[in-house]
Amino acid sequence: MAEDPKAKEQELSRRKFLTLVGQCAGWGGIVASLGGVGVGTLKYLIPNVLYEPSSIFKIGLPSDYGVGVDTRFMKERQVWVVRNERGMYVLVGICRHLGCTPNWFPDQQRFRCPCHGSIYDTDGNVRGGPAPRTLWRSGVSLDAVDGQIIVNFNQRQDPDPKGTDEGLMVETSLREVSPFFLKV
Amino acid sequence: MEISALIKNEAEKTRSPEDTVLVWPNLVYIELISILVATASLLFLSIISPAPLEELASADTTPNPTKAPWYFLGLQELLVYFDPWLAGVVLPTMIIIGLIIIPYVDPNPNGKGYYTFSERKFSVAGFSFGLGLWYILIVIGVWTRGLDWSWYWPWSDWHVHMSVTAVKLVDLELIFENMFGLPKEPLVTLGRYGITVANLITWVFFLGYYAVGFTVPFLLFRNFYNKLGLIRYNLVMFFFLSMSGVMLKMLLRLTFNIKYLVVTPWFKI
Amino acid sequence: MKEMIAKIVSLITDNQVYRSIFRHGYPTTDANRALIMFSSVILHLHPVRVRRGALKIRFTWCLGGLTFFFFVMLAITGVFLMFYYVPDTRRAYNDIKDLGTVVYFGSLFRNMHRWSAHAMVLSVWLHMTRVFMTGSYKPPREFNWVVGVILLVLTLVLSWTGYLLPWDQLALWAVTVGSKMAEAAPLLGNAGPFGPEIGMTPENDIRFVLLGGTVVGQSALLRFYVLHCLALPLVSAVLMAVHFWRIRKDGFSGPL
Amino acid sequence: MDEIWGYPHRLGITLFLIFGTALLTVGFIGFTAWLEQSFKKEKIKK
Repeated sequence: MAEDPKAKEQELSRRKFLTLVGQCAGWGGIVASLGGVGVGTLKYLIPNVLYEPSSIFKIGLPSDYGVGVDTRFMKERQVWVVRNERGMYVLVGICRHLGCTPNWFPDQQRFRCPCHGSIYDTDGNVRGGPAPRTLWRSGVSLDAVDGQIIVNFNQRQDPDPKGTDEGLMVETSLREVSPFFLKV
Repeated sequence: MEISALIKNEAEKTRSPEDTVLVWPNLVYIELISILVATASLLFLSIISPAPLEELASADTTPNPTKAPWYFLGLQELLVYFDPWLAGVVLPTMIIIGLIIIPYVDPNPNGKGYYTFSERKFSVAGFSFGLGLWYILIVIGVWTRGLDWSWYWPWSDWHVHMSVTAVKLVDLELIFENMFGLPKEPLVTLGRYGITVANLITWVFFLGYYAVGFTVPFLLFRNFYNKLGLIRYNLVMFFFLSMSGVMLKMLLRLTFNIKYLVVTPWFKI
Repeated sequence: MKEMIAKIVSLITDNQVYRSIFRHGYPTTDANRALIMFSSVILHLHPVRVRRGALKIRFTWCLGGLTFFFFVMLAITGVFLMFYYVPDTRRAYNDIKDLGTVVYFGSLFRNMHRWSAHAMVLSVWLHMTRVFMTGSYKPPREFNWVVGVILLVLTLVLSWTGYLLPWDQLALWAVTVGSKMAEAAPLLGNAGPFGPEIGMTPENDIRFVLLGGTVVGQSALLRFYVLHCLALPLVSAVLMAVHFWRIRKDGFSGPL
Repeated sequence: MDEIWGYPHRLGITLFLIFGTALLTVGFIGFTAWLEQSFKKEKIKK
């Protein structure tokens, strides 16, 4: 009995198709499970609970601070509290270059970083060195009950600075806005 | 690699007994002696120069200066001239990728298995330049950087802060603006990015460096291009120009006080 | 006298136990010198014969072998150090101090570990330079060069992770600076180009994954400890096996 | 920038960088060339 060549061809193409489907399913399964393992590993490496000091903390009453840079919370919380004629703000003591801790030089009225020599003024503007952006300012608010200043360390103001002849600057009016500035 | 090549290689390796010697004792003894010398040197160094241990770690004071281990000081020195995303991430990645692709972009069949400069001048010179730059940056980082990461000569007093003369670092954009009196108002604004005329000119300069760098060897050294082919040529030129660009940017900073060549709100080069 | 020595030797060698360990005589004849290469797992990294040129010290400077030797040295001294070291921010610093003051030979092992690490970094670089200058990466050895570059990077990372463990000022700030670079990675870091635009913050970016927190603290110390003592050496060892196996298959690229 | 991120020895740094790099580069090339020659001589001697 002679086979119908057309049927044979159909049979062949069906087999080809099924093989293809099988291969796609197989390889797809392998890729999908590898992807799943990858995502799972990444998720595993990101901790859900941090055993670190709280990033929201109180630093006392506004009346505790006079005009100028106050370093009393530097050791414990890595922040400088600054008061000018208009109000108060909190500078984060982390150099924007590579995260070293700058030192405050009251005689020069400058923060200077020991790692690569970045220099900041009391507004946080970059007056020299390789720092690419201005110092962060933390979010601040007043506690409704006891009137203390609450600092939110990880809420950070980071405006785009402009290169000028003086250094990398941000207009003061742009920085002195809520919630990064207290008019007290 | 194909099997035939493997076999050919195997045959080549055991070509004739006269050219070869037994590994035991010839090679094994060389290895033994070099291991003994290395162990002795390590012991000697360990005794005369113990590992340092500074004060307990504390986040509120940064030692001045803070130095990475010596083999990273080249990168740390680059951080003076480039932003962290470039010096700390992009440039190291490019160095690694550049090293990895070397065997694939070097079609020169000469100089396999013997020292030669005369038969592969460009590759040896290019590699030497990269190494030279890498090592000189390490030398600078280890021996000339002191307090505040300032430059100290061996004969300077390393205990006093450098009194530093006033130097202004400016962006290339500003230099153009002031030199030609270009308008400070942006032509076009893309989100946070206000593109001024001066800004456009800096882009032309930056991209022009690569454009000229790619074109000139193509026009003048066609033979070089033909040997490499389109893809290899572009890869080689890209990495070579970037390597030279690092040097150039450092020199521009030193001679003209240029802080950034190109400025955008998201990244600066 | 001579007879007595021969008798003692045969007493040691002519038994089932000795022959089960060493399957051939002492390598004083060519046949035994070949056999020792086949039957020893360490020696069989080598072929039985090499070309004369491969022995020239001026050609290889023994650098690849020395790098491997330093790695072995680091593994041995590292294991010794681990007996006394606890990766806890409250203990680590004192443990290192103890190693230097109250443990017999503690400071020697620590110093050896440190110098071997420096030596390994240096010899890896020089080995790479040598391989480039002799063109030994050319076909068919291209991929082995790639493996070598990865091993070079692993060596540097191993060294960097080890830097944190003493938990002194040097350690903390070298790693703070290093991890800030991770933060500046384009797209993946919260301070890098386009990082904030796609939602990177200090609490979900690549630095956070690396350190297991927002600051270099306890979880970072533990992570670096595990990477330094376990994960990275394992990966390196596997890649070294590939590296050596390939050299063995492709042969030395030596002259002559 | 009234102060200080300056380069008190700017010319010195620039020259150090240029000549240091050049010296090392020439050194690496020279060493390779020297090794090339020394191996060539050996071949002839044999």
